[in-house]
This record gives sequence, structure tokens and C-alpha cells, in this order.
Amino acid sequence: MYRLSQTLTDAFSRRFSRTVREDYRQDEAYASTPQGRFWLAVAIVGVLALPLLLPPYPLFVTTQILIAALAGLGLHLLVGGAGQISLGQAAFVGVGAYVSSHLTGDLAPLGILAGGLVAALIGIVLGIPSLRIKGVYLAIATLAFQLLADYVFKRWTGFTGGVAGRTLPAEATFLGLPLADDRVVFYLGLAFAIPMFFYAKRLLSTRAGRAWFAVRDNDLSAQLSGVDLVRSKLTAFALSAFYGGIAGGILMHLIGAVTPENFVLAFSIQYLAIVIVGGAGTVLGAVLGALFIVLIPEILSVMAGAFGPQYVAQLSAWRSVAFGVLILLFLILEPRGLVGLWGRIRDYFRTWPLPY
Amino acid sequence: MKMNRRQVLKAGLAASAVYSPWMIARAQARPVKFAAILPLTGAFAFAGNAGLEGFRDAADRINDAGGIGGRRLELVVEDSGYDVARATAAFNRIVQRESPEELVFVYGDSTGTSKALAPEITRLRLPYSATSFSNELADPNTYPTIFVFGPTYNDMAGALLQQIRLQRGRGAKIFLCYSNSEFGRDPIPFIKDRAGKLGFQIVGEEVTPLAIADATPIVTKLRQTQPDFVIMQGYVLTVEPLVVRAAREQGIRATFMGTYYSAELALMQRAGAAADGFIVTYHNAYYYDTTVSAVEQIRALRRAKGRDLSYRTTYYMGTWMVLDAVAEAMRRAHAAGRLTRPGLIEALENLGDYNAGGQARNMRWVNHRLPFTKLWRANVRDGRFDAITDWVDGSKL
Amino acid sequence: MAEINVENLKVVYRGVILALQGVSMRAGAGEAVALLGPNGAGKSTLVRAISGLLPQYDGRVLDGKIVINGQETQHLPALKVAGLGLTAILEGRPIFRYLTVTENLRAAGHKLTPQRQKELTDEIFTRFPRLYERRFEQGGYLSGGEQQMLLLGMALLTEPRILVVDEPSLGLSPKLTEEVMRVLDELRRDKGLTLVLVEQNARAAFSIVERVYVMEQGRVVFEGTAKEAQADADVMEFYLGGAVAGGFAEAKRYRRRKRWV
Amino acid sequence: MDLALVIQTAFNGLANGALYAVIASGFVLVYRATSVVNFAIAEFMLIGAYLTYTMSLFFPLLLALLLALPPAFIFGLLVERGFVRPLLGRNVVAVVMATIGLAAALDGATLLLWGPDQKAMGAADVFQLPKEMPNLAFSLGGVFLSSKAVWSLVLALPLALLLVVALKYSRYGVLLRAVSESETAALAMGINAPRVVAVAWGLSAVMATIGGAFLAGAAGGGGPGHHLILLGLIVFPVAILGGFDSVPGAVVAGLFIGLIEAFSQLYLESLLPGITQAIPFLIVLLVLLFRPYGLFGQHRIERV
Amino acid sequence: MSKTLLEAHDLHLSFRGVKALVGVSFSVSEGDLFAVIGPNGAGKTSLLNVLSGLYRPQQGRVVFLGEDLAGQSPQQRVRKGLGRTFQNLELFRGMTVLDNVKLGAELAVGGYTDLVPKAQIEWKIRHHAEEVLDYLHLSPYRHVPAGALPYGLQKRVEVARALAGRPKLLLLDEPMAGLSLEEKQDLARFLLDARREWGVTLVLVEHDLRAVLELSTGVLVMSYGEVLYQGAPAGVRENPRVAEAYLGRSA
Repeated sequence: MYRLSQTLTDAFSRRFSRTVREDYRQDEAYASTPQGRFWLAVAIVGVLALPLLLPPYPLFVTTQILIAALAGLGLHLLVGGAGQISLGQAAFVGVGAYVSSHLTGDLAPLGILAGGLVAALIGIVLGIPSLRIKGVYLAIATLAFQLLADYVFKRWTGFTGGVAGRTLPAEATFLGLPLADDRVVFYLGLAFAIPMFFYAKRLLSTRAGRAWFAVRDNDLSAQLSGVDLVRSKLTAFALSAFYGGIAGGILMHLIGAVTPENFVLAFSIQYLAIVIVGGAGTVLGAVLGALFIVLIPEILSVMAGAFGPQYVAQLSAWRSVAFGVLILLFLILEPRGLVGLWGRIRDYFRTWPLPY
Repeated sequence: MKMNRRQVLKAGLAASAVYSPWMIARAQARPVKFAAILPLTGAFAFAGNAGLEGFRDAADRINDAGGIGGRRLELVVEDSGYDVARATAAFNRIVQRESPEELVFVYGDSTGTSKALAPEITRLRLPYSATSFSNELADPNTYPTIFVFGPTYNDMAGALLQQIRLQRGRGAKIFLCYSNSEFGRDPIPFIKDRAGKLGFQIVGEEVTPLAIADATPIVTKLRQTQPDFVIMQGYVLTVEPLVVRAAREQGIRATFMGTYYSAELALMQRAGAAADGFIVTYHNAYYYDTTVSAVEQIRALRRAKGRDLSYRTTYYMGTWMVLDAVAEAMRRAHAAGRLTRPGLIEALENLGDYNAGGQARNMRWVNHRLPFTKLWRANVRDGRFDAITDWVDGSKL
Repeated sequence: MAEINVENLKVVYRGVILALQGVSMRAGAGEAVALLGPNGAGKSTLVRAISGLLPQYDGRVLDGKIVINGQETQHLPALKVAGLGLTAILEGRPIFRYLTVTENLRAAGHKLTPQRQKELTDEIFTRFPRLYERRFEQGGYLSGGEQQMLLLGMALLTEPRILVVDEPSLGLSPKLTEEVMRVLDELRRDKGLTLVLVEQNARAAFSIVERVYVMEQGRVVFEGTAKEAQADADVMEFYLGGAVAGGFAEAKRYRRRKRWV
Repeated sequence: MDLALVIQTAFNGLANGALYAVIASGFVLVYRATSVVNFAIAEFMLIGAYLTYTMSLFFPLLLALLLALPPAFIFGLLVERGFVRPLLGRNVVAVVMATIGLAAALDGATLLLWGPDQKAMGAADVFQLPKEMPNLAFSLGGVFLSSKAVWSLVLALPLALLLVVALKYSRYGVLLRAVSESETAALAMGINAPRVVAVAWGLSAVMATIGGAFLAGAAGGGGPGHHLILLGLIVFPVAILGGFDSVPGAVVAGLFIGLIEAFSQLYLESLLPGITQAIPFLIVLLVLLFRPYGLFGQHRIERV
Repeated sequence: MSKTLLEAHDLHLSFRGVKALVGVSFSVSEGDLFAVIGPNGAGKTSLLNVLSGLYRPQQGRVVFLGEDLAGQSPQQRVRKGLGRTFQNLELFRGMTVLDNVKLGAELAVGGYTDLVPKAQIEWKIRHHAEEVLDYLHLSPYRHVPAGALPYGLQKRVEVARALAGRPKLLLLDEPMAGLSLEEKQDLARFLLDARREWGVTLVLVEHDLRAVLELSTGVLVMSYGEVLYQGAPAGVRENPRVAEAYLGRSA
């Protein structure tokens, strides 16, 4: 009996404890152990297979999560990385969406990319005030940018279609596949998202990431460590906007239309919530945050729908109460966000069944 | 909020089924489903909730009378929060969850939502209507399954212009005040065009946000331009009372006019005496108009169910009418043995003289809309709107 | 008259850093005691613990007791401690820099009746004419010496029975330091205060206190009267720059341990 | 240019600005006391307006407004105790997010409590007309001032000024400024910092109630509803312009933004529809570029 | 005579009338361990801030490697080889020890366009950082967030970060304050070894007169922004002005 339990425990710890890294090179790699590489491969294959497994609605939600994770990840580079707060991410998503709505069909990837690049350029412009303003003032400056962007979206009818917005032609196809099909959009989004997730992860663990963290933790000291403050802040803003813009391009293809309502302040707040709830610190945080922020309201809606029409109204109001309270609870009880929670759970299982 | 165990179980199952492709098998006779995506939270929550109540009461009445040929009419409701992305997600959820044999009609939210959904709706051949009276939706060539249960904003504006022609004739001076929103801007080009043709003069134009803090700048312009008529479009009684009050305070005598979303008693509550004489378009019956048989039906139902008998809003009346008419079409489709999506479209198109208990003139569609409306004048002393015309065809200009 | 007793106090910051490792000290009613020691010895931590302000610095009392006038205060919030008549002047000259001199005094004397407040303010202005001259100046623009005077004035307005002062001589010229010490001594005698003086400048402290504690590494390593301290070879060596021994340059060989450790 | 028109527009702008000033001064007060940017300020206005509405069901409007203030004050205290205190000292992002979370929760809560219907202040049911505030509208030499404008000027403006004066000269004002600078130093001096801070939140809720009730239309048509949340955004440009930590600045900036809006609506709106809504934020961006601490931000005392 | 590395000429600095530096001049030669001592508030930190470019002196010049540094930003000075540590810890508390040191190591290894991560250079940076970590006995803590370390180790990480940049001249602001005797000894040893092995010239600001006198090759004693004494450590104790300033009254 004793031997059995020992065997089990050993097997368990072999599985869950990352084996000792033997040299620095392993330490620097993405997934340092064979197990790590294996699970990474499984995860990617799993994600690629999702459209084949999921019915349309869950796939739609999954694509929404993907988009939110991208935009949230961008914001995460800025907020969690460089420590610059922004309430204007939705505006960048909007820029990306509007730009890509002009280049669709077979050129869709190009359009999405162009949206990202235009957003990045605007991001640099928005980054300029950050060289002089900090903290709350910066938050309000980005809020102002958000509202001005809304004004432009509604007013620049020639480019944005004004309040009526723009619609993706129903018959648009990409390489012969209909863009109205969410599966096509999902793969299109994935083609951008996967490299961008790895790029962000890599970036945060190399020179740019170190410079950002340094600016975040102590900008005086960062200067005296040779960090170029101007460059660091501006690249953070540009990249953050780029990620937002790409997310916007995918969103535009998912919904099939762009209207200003998709890029209002509430969404900027939602992206910020993704960063906070996910836990500023890692790329995984942005993904977990997006999963949480998108999925929780969906599940609450599903439940409300199932309870019957007489409860929907009340449950909808409760949903926004629950959303707010959840955020508050996270901030008060688990400041490190979902990543912190995840880390705790993982540590628990790693040491299970022998906690010491 | 009380829920019985079955409901809780159902909710749990539904929640767990979000990511499961298999639906729960249903044993009994299949219900007919009518889905509504309404703004139950957010800026239009007042309209969404009232509308939901209308749907619920209408559904109760239909089911009390035996449903649709023995099949239960079931409501499926989702909150849109007046937000396109959320509404789109809700739509996808509904379409995914419900089987095409059961779900035969979807009632949606704003113009933006409707436009985002339109291609999918068309692909699914799914009968659809919405709270939006946007001109763009009433186009069966592009959107063969979308119906607008009432006049479009253009039709409403047309009816108002006809009234102006009647009251003042050529040379009437009109001031336009509208919100910087989809439905605020919708009929403006039409109004400008027709006003020119009718010899009216647009003396001023003001675009505002959906909510404003102060109406005096607008009223100042009214004083400068001295219009005979002020048309307000695209508000939900957030701005009209402010403008009317300020205008009357400053002695402006112009006649104020509004469309469907202004035609609510709250206008008088909020604006007080200043609202007197405000002319609106409204194409259903008011709850206090007991001469209309639909109102009798509603009151009887609410009395029987022990529900509050006090005033119900126009949004309530509107959704009641929609479901009443759709149910009639369902009955006819059922009678023809074709209670399917295409069958329902056909039945809807052929409703003909059905008038939903007097809540509509008839169901003779013109481009999938009902261009008839009535004009009403606010009577503050009695606290109601008095009809000043019979049915007016807003498209005849 | 009030006394303060600290017994075997242990304090941690952020749950891990043990800043005080069992400190005992006492100051009898009307007594003046000095706490000496280098940077990081735990002197300021002791001040925070005594005044109940540890939570503000993310610290807490792990073990031990602080007794003020017979009442255990180690877990009391700062306000309750202040209510017992203890006023602490924290390190770093914590005047309110955006408030004028007069407003600073008003803030400190907020509990007094207007009349009493006026009396005391007048007294302070008589003691420190320089403050009166600059009474409408914002605190941040005062010189270090003036700020220190203002702080003493503010402390006076709280009508303390125990006064704890953290490094009043920091950054002051010898002349000003002497001045500050003289005022402290006067105040203590006039008002019958119990005084706990935390200093690095041992010589300045010796001039006005009766007893001395020397702290290092979160421990009290020496305790005695001012005279004894001045006679002690180690205190002389490490705090008064007396003897020279050992070799930092030969750090690897440097193993001479202080006798008290 | 029509002089009477300009004067009238100026007065109306000031009247509206007075409301902004009242709300923003309370908002800034909270920021000074706790360094918290209250993104739930619009919900504070909304709740204040709903409280006023509830009171107006039983009392004349003016009295109702006064009676709504004590519960609003208590509401402010509760928010401080429940949500703000546990988060003090955390980084800016976390605190900003917390107030945003609070805003979402309050949004839902008001919907649950007061329902989705549009309310009309002072009306118990459809057929009863509002018990309005006395009509103070007057006209003088072509300059017309609406009742709402006069009420704003006589009620809100003095209140904002009162707060400025009280902060400068009263005992509480001195304490609040002391606490806002360093809570620890204040505690060491025996100042009841937690209470001072809580009162600041309470006062902020009171100011938001007055501003919210007026904007909702206490004196001129309408009642509370979701649209107030849209109007609440104006607080941010006002606060930034005023310097964010300066209550007098907030009052001046409130009046200034009110003026700008009024004139923009009069002259610019016809050229660039929608610009009036955007212009306060445009100003904010410009101001921040040239004066990162706003027009009236505290000059930072630097000494080493 | 080795060549002069850093010269300060007649530095004056004041804040709103409060004089922090009054005509401070000195020079540091290659290989020196130059100590600046003085009581608290003597202007030592202000002096370092002027040298590293955080403050602009009202008068006077700083010459480093024969070049006048006027108008150069702090980070330009750092890149020229003028390293710096702080009195109150200015570590990047949220970053791991390794990342802190890597940031310093970039200066030595040379950076690259940060948006295109280069494994080769990262690899060099890592090696370099590990070398410094190992040297300062910090390797076991490399993945610990710097802010979570005990005070003494944080001080050491800060020195490690500065040393990783291979500065020609390192300005150390009270590196020993708050350390235990053992820690002080360790740090002294590290600094002396660094000077010997890597040829780093050190400018050490210390409060503790005794420790400094034994380590340094040259001493500058300051009080109220003025230079009281400059010269060999041996002469400090004999100087009556120093004795008075340091001990409060003539001892």
C-alpha cells in the first residue's frame, strides 16, 4: 500500500513539477521541458481544431474571446508592461476595424494588417503626451482621446460611414471561402493571434520588456540604467495600439459590420478589466482575463435566457451588478488576478498530496 | 425572484451546454418560439422592459387561447444592453440553441444591430423585425425576411410634413433638431428634400447628443430663426422636455413635432404645461383608448392575471401589436400546414386586412412596412394625446 | 506625567522582514531617554510601533508589549495611542508642506478649544519668533531648521504627555542642532513631558537625556545612563568616532566582533 | 454680433457651468483626500437624482432636494468604507478599475431599485403634474434667463463657492488638506484621518446629488434616467482643466467649460455638428500637452 | 600617476535659496576608491545627482574622461560609463533579480533594436548577468522579484545592476547604510575586488566615517555643501574643521 502510494506520488510529481532546468538556454526558452513543449503543441492543435468541434455560437464566443484577448494583450503591454494607463484601447480597435473594412475579400489579411499599422501610428501620437503626463492625468488624456475618436467615427462619414457605419459585403470571400462564415474568420484571426501571442511573450522577456518594466517600476532609476524613456514609452503605445488595431480588423470580419457603438468607452473599460482581472504580469493573464470577461456575461446571459423571459430583465440588471462586484472582489481579494489564482492552484497541485 | 427547481435545473443545463454541441432532446409537442433581443439594460432600458412586458402579455393571451394550433407559443428573451456586439452574440446564441423548426421569428434591437444581423438573417430565411424604424431595413429586395411593423422614420416625417402643409402651406419655416445617432439622422435627408419640394423653408438645424444638460443654446437659435414648426427626431424624451420648456419659457410659440419615440405620456410629465400642443406620430393605440378592441383585450388579460391595470406605455402597445400580428400569421401558416420560416414569411406578407385589434390600419405591406400612422396632439389638461387625424399614409408625399 | 514601557517587542514588515527582534526599553514619567544607533538599526520602526503607525508602513507587531500608562497599546490604532497623550514626530520632517505655518498649527491643534489654541499658538510664536515672521508661508518653503521648529510647535499643540522625536538634528547645522536640543529640553522641563529622542547624532542627544539605549540590527545592544554611555568604549568607538581599530581594507580578515554581540 | 445674445449665452453657460462646478468640486475633493479618481461619479449623480425623485413623491421638489442630501451623504460614507478603504495605497490602475467596477455595480443596482422607467421629478402618477420649483425665469433688456439657469446660479454656484471657502478657512478644511497631503503624518498628530476622508466622500456624494438632480431636470423638465451617466463624463475635462487636486480650480474650470459649451453650441455647432460634445475633451488634450498639471494644479514644492 | 577620470569644477547648487553645494571641486583618478563623507544633509547626495545629471548645477562643470558633461542627459552619462546606485533603494521591485541585472548588462553587451528580439545578444546578456550574479553571490535569487528580497540583498542587487554595466566609474550612494557588519564586510570585499578585477573606479558616498577611512584612497569631507577637507584618508582625523562638523562640537 505504501509503495503504491509512493509510486503514484512520484508519477504525479514527475508530471506536474517542471523538471530542473539544466542550463540557461532551457531557462530562456518558451517551454523549457519536453512536457512543456508537448502541452504547448497540444494546446495549439486544440485551438486549431476548435472550429471543427464547436457549433457556431460557441465558436462566435470563442472568436470574441480571441479578439478581446488580442486587444487586452496589447493593453497589457502598455499597462502591465510599461505601467502607462490607457482608457483608449477601444478607439484603436475602432481604427483597425474601419481601416480593414476598406480592404477586405482576398485582401483581408492585408486590410487587418493595415488597420494595425494605422492604429500604431496613431498610438505613437497618443504616446507623446505620456512623455510629460503620468498616472491619472494620462488616464484622462486617453479618455479624451477615446471620446474624440468616437466623434471622428461618427463624423467622418466618407471613411467610417458615420453613425450608420459600414457593412461588409455579404458575398465577400477570402480565397474562395465566405467571410460570413465564422470559421473562416476564426482561422483568419488565429493566423494573426498565434504569432502575436508568442511575439508578445518573447518581447516581454527580452530587452523591450525589461525596459518597459523598468519604466513601470521606477522611471528615474530606469534612466540611470540607460533606458531610453521616450523610445520605451512610444514603442509600448505603438505596439499596444497595433494589437488593438489587429483585433479591430478581426472583429469587423466577425460581426460583418462596423458601427461606432462597438468602440465606445465601455469597451475600453472592458479591455482594462481584462488586464486587471487577468493579472498584470504575463501574456497568459491577458488570455485568462479575456476568457473571464467575455465568458462570464455570456454564461450569465445563457442562464438568464434559460430561466425564462420573466426573469431576463432582472437578471440582466443583476449581471451588471455581478460584473462590478466580481471586479471589486478580484481587486480586493486577489490583487494578482487570475494568473495569481492560477499560480496558487498550480502550486497546490504540484505539491499535492504532500503540501510540504 | 422566485424560481422553481425545474427552472434552476434548466438554467444549469443550458449553462453547461454552452460548449456542448448536443442539445437536450425534447419529448413533448414542440412549442413555437418567438425570440426577442431587447435593450433591457443601458440607455434604452425603459423601452426594452416595457416592450418585454408587451410581448409577455400578448404571449399569455395567445397561449390562454390555445396557442398556435395547439402548439405553445414560447418567448425567448435576451438582453442587448443597446450594444451591437452583445446583441449579435445574443442572436447567435439563440439561433444556435433553438431548433429551426421551433424558432420562427426574431425581434431585434437597434438599426445597428439589425444591419449587423441582416446578412445572417437573410441566409437563414428567418423572419425578423426590430425596434428600429430605419428606412434602410424596409427593403425586401435586400432583406427579404425583415418586416417593419409600422411606418419608417421617413414615413413618420412625411406625415408630419403633410400636417405642416395643411396648417401653414408653402413658406412654412421649419427648424430641425435631432440627435447625433443612427435614428436621429435617419429621416433628415428625406425631410430636407421634401421640404424643398413643398416650398417649406428649413430655417435652422441643430444636432445634439442623445442627452444634453441645457437647452438654452437651442432655444436661442429658435428665437433667432423664429420657425413655425420644430421637428425633433431621435430622442427618447431626454431632450424634448428640456427644449419645449425652455422654448415656452422664452415665449416661443412654434409648434413642436416629434415621431414615435416622442409619443409617450412622459413628455407631459416631464415638460408639464409646456408640452401642450406637441404633435407626434404614433401608429398604435394608446392604453387609455378603450374604444380600441386590442386595449380591451389587454385590460381583460391583465385583470384576469391580477396584473397592474395602470397606464402601459406605447412601447408596450407596440410589442403587443407585433406579437399579435405575428401570432395571427403563425395561425394562418399553421392552418396551411406550413408553420416554418418560409411559411411564416408568406403568411406575414399575406396578412392583408388584419388590423391587430385596431392597433394598425391593416397589414398591407408596402416594401415590408406599414406606412400608415396617426398624428396626435398633446393635451396636458387631460394628460393624454388626442388624435388629430385618421390614418395618414406617410409615404404619399 | 506619563510613562512608556516596551517589552520584548518584535516587528515584521510585509510579513517577512523582521525589523525589531525583541526590543525592551522604558521611559519613566518625566524622563528623557535617547535611542541611538546607525541607519537601519530599527529606531524608526520602534517609533512607528510606539505611535501605532506600523500598519501605515505595512508592518505589524509580531510579539511583545508596549505599555503606555499601564495600558497595552501594541495593537491599538494610531488615533487611540494619540488619545493617550503620545505624540510622535516622525522622521523626514512630516510637516504639511502645502499648508501655511498657521494652518499647520491649526491642524495639529484641532482638538483644542479656539481659545486654548490661540494661547498655545501665541506661546509657540513667542518661543520661535522666526515662525511668526513666516506664518503665512507654506510649510514646504521653510528651511530645515524652521520646519523642525514648526514640528515642535505642532507637537506642543497636541498637548502631549509623551513626546517621541525621530532624528530632529537630521541635516541641521551644529548650531541649529544645539538650538533644537535646547528647545526640546526646555519644553520637557516646562511641560513635564516624557521624552523619547531618537538620534544618530549621539553627542547632541547626550546633552539633554538621562538614559541611553543603543540599537543595532533590531536589538538593543547597550543600555545605561548618559554618563555610562560616554564612558563605554564601544559606544565611543562606533558612535563618537573614538578609537580606530580593525581594517575594512582587509575585510576578509576583519573579524573583530563587538563585545556586546 | 448681438450683444444681448452674447450676454444671455454667457449667463446660460455659467448656469450650466455652475452645475459642472458643483459636481467636479466634490469629485476633486475626493481625489484630494484619497487620490482616488472616482469613475463612478456619474452613478453618484444618478443615485442622487433618484433619491431626489423618491423624495419628490412625498414633498415639494425644493424640499425633496434638501431631504435627499442626508441619505446621499450616508451613501458616500458607505462607498468609502466598503470599497475605497480596502484599496487605498494600491496602484493607480487598480484603484481606477475598482471605481469602474463600482460604477457597473451601481448601474445595475439603480436599475433594480428604481426600475427602467423614465421618471418625472415631482409627479406621483401620470395625471399629476410635477410639483415644480418656483419659477424664477426673468427677462431683462432682451436677455432672458430660464428658471433652471437662475436656480443653478442661486443654488449650485454658492454651494461650490462655499466648499472652496470652507476648504480654505474652516477647521475641517485645514484637516482635510492636511490628511490629503499625508495620512500618516496626520495620524501622528492625532487627526482622525479615516473620518476626514469618509466625510470627503460623503460631501462628494452630496455635491453630485445636487448637480445630478439639476442636470436630471429638477428645475426644468425630466427626471433621472440613464442619460445622466452620459452627462457625468463632463466631470473629467473639468477636473483636469482645474488641476485635478484644486477645488477652486474645479469651480473655475466648471464655469469655463460651461461657457465654452454654450458658445460652441451657438456658433460652432452649425459648422461642425457634434463638436460641442467633443470640445471639452479637445481642450483637455491641449491643456495637458502644455500644462501637464492643469491650469490650476498645485505648484509642486521641490526641496531636497 | 594614473590619468584623471572625473573632475568637478566649482559646483554650485541651491534650491530656492537653500544652498546644497557651494563651490565643490575635486578630481578622481583611474583606479581610485574615492570617498565622499559628511553628516546627513551635507550635500553628498546632491553632489552625486549633479554628477549623474539629475540636477543641473547653477554654476560649475563636470568633466568625465576629458569631456564636459554639461547638457548630457542622465542616460547618456550612464552609457558613457558613469554608473550609479542610490541611497534609498531604487530597484525595479517588480522585476526579478536576473532582469534587474540584465538591464544593467545591456550597457556592457550593447543593445539592439528592441522590437526584434535577438537570441544571440540576449544570450550574451544572460551570460554576462550570470557572471555578475555569481560574483556577488546572488545566483540563488535570480528568479525572485527584487522587491521580495531582504534589505541587505536588495542593496547588493543594486550594486550588481550597476556593476553589470561595466561602468568605468561607479557612484555609490551609501551602499552600506542599514547593513549588518557582516554584510558591510562582504560588500566592501566585493567592491574592492571589482575595482581590482574589472578596473572600476569607485566614488563612495558614506555616512560612516570609520568604514570609509579604511577603504578609500582619497577622501572628500563635506558639510553644508562646502568642502571641509580633501586629501588622503589619514589626514581626516587631524583636521579640526572635520572634527567639529562631524561630532557636533569640538571633541
